[in-house]
Amino acid sequence: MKLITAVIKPFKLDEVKDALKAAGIAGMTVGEVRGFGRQGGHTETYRGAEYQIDFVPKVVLEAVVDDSQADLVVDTIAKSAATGKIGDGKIWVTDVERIIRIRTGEEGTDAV
Amino acid sequence: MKLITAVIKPFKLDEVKDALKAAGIAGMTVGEVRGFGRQGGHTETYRGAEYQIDFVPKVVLEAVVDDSQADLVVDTIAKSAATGKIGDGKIWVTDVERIIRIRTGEEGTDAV
Amino acid sequence: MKLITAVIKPFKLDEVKDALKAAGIAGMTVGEVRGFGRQGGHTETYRGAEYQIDFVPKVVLEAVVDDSQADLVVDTIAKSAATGKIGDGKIWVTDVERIIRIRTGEEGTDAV
Amino acid sequence: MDSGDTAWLLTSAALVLFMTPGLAFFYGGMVRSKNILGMLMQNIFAMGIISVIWAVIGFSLAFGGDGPLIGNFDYAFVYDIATGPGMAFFAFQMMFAVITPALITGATADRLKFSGYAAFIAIWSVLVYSPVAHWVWDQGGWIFEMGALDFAGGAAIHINAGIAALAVVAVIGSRRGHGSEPMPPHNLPFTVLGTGILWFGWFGFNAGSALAANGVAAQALVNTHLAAAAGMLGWLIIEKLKTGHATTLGACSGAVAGLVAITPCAGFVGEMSPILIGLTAGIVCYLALQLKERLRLDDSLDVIAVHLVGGLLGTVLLGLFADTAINADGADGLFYGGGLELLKDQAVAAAGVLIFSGLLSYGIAVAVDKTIGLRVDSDSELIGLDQSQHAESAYQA
Amino acid sequence: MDSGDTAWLLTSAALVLFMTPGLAFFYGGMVRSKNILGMLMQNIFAMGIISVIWAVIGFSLAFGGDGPLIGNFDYAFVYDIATGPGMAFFAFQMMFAVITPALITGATADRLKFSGYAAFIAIWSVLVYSPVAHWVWDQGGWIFEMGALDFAGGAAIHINAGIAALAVVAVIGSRRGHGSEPMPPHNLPFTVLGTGILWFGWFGFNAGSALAANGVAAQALVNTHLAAAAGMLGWLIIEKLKTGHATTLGACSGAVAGLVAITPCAGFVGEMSPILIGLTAGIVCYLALQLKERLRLDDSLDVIAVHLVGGLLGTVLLGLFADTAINADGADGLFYGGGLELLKDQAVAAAGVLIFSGLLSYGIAVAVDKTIGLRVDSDSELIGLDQSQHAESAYQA
Amino acid sequence: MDSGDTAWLLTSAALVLFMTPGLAFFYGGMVRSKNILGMLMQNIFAMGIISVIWAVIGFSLAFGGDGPLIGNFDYAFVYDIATGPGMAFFAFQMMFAVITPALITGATADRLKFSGYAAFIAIWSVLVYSPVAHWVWDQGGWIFEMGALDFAGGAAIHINAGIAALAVVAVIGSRRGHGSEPMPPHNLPFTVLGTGILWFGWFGFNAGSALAANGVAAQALVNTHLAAAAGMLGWLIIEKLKTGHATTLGACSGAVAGLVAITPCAGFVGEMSPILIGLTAGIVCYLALQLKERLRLDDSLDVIAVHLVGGLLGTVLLGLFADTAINADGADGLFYGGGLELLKDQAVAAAGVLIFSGLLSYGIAVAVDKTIGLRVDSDSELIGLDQSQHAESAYQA
Ligand SMILES: Nc1ncnc2c1ncn2[C@@H]1O[C@H](COP(=O)(O)OP(=O)(O)O)[C@@H](O)[C@H]1O
Ligand SMILES: Nc1ncnc2c1ncn2[C@@H]1O[C@H](COP(=O)(O)OP(=O)(O)O)[C@@H](O)[C@H]1O
Ligand SMILES: Nc1ncnc2c1ncn2[C@@H]1O[C@H](COP(=O)(O)OP(=O)(O)O)[C@@H](O)[C@H]1O
Repeated sequence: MKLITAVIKPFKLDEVKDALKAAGIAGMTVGEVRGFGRQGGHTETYRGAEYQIDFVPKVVLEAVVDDSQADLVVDTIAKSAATGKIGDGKIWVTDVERIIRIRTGEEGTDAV
Repeated sequence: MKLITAVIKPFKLDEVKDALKAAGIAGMTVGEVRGFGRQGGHTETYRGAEYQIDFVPKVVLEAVVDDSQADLVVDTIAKSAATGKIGDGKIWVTDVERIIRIRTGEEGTDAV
Repeated sequence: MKLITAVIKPFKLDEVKDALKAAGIAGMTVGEVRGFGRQGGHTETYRGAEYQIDFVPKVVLEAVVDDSQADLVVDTIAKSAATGKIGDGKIWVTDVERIIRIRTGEEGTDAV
Repeated sequence: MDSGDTAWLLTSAALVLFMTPGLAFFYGGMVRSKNILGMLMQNIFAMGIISVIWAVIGFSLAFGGDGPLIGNFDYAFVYDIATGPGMAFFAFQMMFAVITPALITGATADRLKFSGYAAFIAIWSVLVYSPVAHWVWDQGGWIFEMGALDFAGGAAIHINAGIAALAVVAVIGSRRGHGSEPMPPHNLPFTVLGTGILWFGWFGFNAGSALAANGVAAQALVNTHLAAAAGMLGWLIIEKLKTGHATTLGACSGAVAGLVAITPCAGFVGEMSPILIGLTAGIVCYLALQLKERLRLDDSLDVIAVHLVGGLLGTVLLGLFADTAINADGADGLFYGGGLELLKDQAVAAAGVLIFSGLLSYGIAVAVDKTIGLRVDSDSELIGLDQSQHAESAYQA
Repeated sequence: MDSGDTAWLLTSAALVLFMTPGLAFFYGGMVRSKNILGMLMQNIFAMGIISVIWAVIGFSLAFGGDGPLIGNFDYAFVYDIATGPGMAFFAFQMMFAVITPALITGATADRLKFSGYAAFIAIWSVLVYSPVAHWVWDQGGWIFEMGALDFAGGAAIHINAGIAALAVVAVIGSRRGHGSEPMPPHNLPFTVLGTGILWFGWFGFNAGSALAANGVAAQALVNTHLAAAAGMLGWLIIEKLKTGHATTLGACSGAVAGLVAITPCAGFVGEMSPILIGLTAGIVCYLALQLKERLRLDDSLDVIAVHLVGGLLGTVLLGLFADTAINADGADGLFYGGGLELLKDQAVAAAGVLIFSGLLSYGIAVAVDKTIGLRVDSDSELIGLDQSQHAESAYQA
Repeated sequence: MDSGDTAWLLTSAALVLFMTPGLAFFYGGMVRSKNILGMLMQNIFAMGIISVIWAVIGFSLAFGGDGPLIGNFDYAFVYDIATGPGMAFFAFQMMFAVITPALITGATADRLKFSGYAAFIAIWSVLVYSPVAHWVWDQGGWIFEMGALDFAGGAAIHINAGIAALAVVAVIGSRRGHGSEPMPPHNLPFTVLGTGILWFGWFGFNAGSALAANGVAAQALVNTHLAAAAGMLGWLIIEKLKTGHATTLGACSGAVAGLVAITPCAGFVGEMSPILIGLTAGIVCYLALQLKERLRLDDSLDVIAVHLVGGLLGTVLLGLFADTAINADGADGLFYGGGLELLKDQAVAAAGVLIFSGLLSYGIAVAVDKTIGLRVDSDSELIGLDQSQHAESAYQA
């Protein structure tokens, strides 16, 4: 099993989710995060004081999938999350040794 | 070392934490996330417009543990997080190459 | 590629970010989490009822880096995040099989 | 009616109306985030349903005719009010009728079925509130006749709503997880905001009850403020002694306790009395919380400890502190040479409201529970009222 | 001026001013979190710019002289007002001038360029609001002369702002993602808070329009409250029937619909009329939402369905419900023996405001859009107004 | 007292009380989320402690007797007030006494020890506020006698609290991380809410200071509003020029600056003067922020730039703009043929308050710091006031 982690632009989440659904991915977990990267941040002004805000809001998406599906999932996310503008984010893949569905105790492919 | 990641129902967090504590787990980190899966979401109504909300609130829990403890931890979480109803969540295990306690610089088993 | 995950004290984030930047790390992703550990929590009082709050606010920082940089990154975080007081947090390292920059499709070293 | 008096009565009516959203936030800040809309909704819904009922029948049952127990239908459907008691008085009293059942929602937080709640307060307002308001404020009402005093609703409002809250809690039981799970307030700034609005609005509540812009109104306003202030201090002092901390929620709770206790007394006492009454209320209501723990009663946001106990306290203390030098239309309490007479009347009035409202409220709650249902099912409670009752989420990232 | 009347008029001015921040939160709770400051800012900015314009020229154009179409410069720069119409009247009217353009911001949420918005409301206030206020409230204004009634601004404010909102939306188009992305409210408690403040402030708005602390003011206050209450119930009933849920946002929306509809009627109707007007408004405004869906118009927060439709409804219903037994300065509507006369006048007044304000607002919007620009660019919209227009973030962890 | 005047004075007292929770939110929105309850608590606690002190001794020291420097004990323990100055006046003044020390909390944000703060404001109210209020408003007070004018507290409140804030900051030092860490506001909508409440309440503050519902009150209300509006515009214009953005926080800050500056002038100036005063205040207070940067002073939420500078500005500008055509009880300033006389008196009054309050406030702060401690320890500051001082969390998921 593989864990696919993708950091994407927040307003792209719905599109990515729909694309993954269409690609047959049944489950995923997402969280709100802040990213630091080439995109750079922005300045905010409070009573004349300017703050450099380095972090931009991002969404992180995690999905555990069968080895066989990993490439498809990566491609699907890459395609649906892209705007072509800086800050689109990253996808990375790590190996998962074991996965279990809490409700049933099923493991492996049956669990995702 | 293994990293155990569990996505569970938010109201189960206290129970899981207590069970892990009882099982001798000294540390963990949790975050608020939203999950998409079989459980499905719900509809919300705003001025006559209905929205399908696909994501449901979940809590993600991460604990790095000794290889020897991994199975115990997985079992403990699986047991304490289960309600038997759809949406109970997943647990997955990945391999950790190195762990360090920031305060002391200790590594490995001493660090968790 | 390696994924470095660090759980640190929230008020240390700026320092850690600056140190990583200085060390040549171009990107990272951070989230708000709550930690359970040796540090213990605190009690809160609401109308005479005392609650034990076990979790303390932490920040989790994730950076995918070249294998060659992993040790430098771990050291940099360890140094800049340390206060010497309990609760400074952990750093762990896992292996990343693949990484891709969404915007360009670049992979590997070029993608981080 | 004099233009100055009218100006003050209309202003007061507006202030009292504003208290209901204030109460919504006072309570709403204390619930868990999944139940905030449920709480706000219960409160503002009272502004809708009770107002219409009041216009149709409630006011007339409270202030029509001069029988000892209940009014009549003379003013039903807003008939003849402008030429009779006057629209300003009608408006002012309407706002009292609205907030009284809303007070109950603090005790029943996080578990009321919305439709059952709607039915309950509608029936309760007609069967319980209107008669009690008649007893206390109508010239013919038996409590008024007896000589008991209730300037702005210690008995008619706080004892009444407080005991009704107890009755409803007895019927619906505790929140799921009560006593085992922590359920800390989700947004205390909202509670502070609500407290600010309540304090502000209470000037209309109490000083408006003079029904004129005169010295009694000014005295009532000062008393209201000083009791709130002293209530806050009383609560904070004992809290600090007992737990080592003076909390923000404690400051808010103590202020409200002081405000509740001064309500029956506001236009009848003077000088340092409001400070003594407020201080006592802050301390006693804090101690009453412990009682709740012992009763294992899930009065979730402490309506009983604050409104019932505070209302009883104020009603009884008036028997000690009332002073005709302050208000000739009042009476003298024990400390001002009036003997035990007033104290006795106050106790009888309190007991009368306690028994009547307690029994009837329980009956209505049981009836609604058996028919429509007064409590949500377990899953709905787990998901929270916002989603289960109203298909809404309060907050989005 | 009598001290009681002055007290009430000053109080009312204060209450009406408070409505603008209330409106800011009512709307602000409904937008996405990246646009909350943009929304709040647009509203409070109206308190700044419009007030100054009003002092310089707006009041004089509305209330100077007695021509049928527009005032004159007699009171420009606050000249002679204290000895003429009086500062209290000036203050009260100023607060109306402030909130009217602010109403528009609900329709145009999440996409207005701040500088363009500032220019738009400044020009609009002078060219549209002042003349219409003159028509309706100045003794010489053609609508006033004709005999149409508008107690507190059904035509002058709600129809006026509502049709202007439609015009601006026609110029700027829909939000990016409208109809495809869900855009749920980010903080409904803020909307409830705004509703509470609006309801409270509306007592000043309507009952203050009696310009005296008398029986008409009291009647107007009661009517205002009952219409809000009935509006809430009307909306909730039909919403429950149609979607299966009674929502918190629905309760707030219905109350505002009732308040809008009663605005022109407040001092002219009595007894159960406000309840019937409010109930109708709650139902009709809810149904008007569907219309919007069909028009594929992005009236983002339903200014048209609530203020335009509600304002039209109230203006026309007054032709049915007006009753000289309530207010001798009014007229009798169809149901009170007045025949169709008033109804016709009301319709003409509504049509006059609709056409004038619609066309002129559209023209101003186009002009501003062509010069300064009235809509942010696509990237700025994506980032949100808070950051793109104001370089601020509303919330920090 | 006339019923209309009483109605207005009671309404004003209520409005001024509401300002303190408003201030709490104005400041509270600007602090980091770990300190929000600490900030709210400091403000509402002033409503508790100061009110009781005021009743016991404060009012009497301010308004008893006719000495030049301080009052006496005639009205201590609320004695004789009802038959003397009147409860309405007592109530109104009490609300001023409450909010004045609360103003200080903006400068000392995020680092005050609660017990030390409580002691400080209690002592400060008696030793500093009561005497200064006596000087300025009591017929015998030396500033009043001299002929300086302070309609609603430019010197007595804003200069007084502003210089006291500076003194306390000098004693406690800067926030940990000041100048190195960014500390952006955690909830700007709360700041906007606070601004709305402050603006609303300020009508009571200034127009209530006429102590009657008359033309002066109406003029004061208009001036208050126009100065707030112009203050907002002034700040936004210079901010836009200097940083390229007009911010929401800037709009709020400018409005408050305008309100502060108009406070001493409210009932003494007319026509376009309030707009000029407000505009100047918006610009000058913005520029005063830069000064702070240069002083490396951690006046955390700009109490000095807004209240001290704004208060000084208004006090001095009154020497230019005062006009007896507006208020015969006032005087003529330089621009209205009064020569330099008034300007000189205003300057002397300002200087007197500056020196007295500055020195005494510093002394009290040092004394409290040496005994109870006025600043939290470093760890408590890091954890935040909510948890370290009050054992509470403001928000829960
Ligand atoms: N090395 C990294 N490890 C983890 N997350 C990263 C890394 N680099 C970038 N990110 C995340 O990806 C986001 C986008 O990266 P950025 O460099 O701004 O643009 P791009 O992906 O277009 O090159 C960042 O905001 C951050 O959340
Ligand atoms: N493949 C997956 N990868 C990551 N998280 C998942 C995956 N599938 C499900 N989840 C998480 O687990 C939660 C529960 O899954 P769901 O399919 O709804 O029910 P169940 O676990 O009972 O089968 C989801 O809400 C989501 O957060
Ligand atoms: N085994 C673990 N797995 C994951 N996170 C952990 C683990 N142990 C501790 N943590 C995280 O590290 C934080 C600090 O740990 P703690 O034991 O309190 O102090 P220290 O790191 O100084 O030993 C915790 O709050 C938690 O977020």
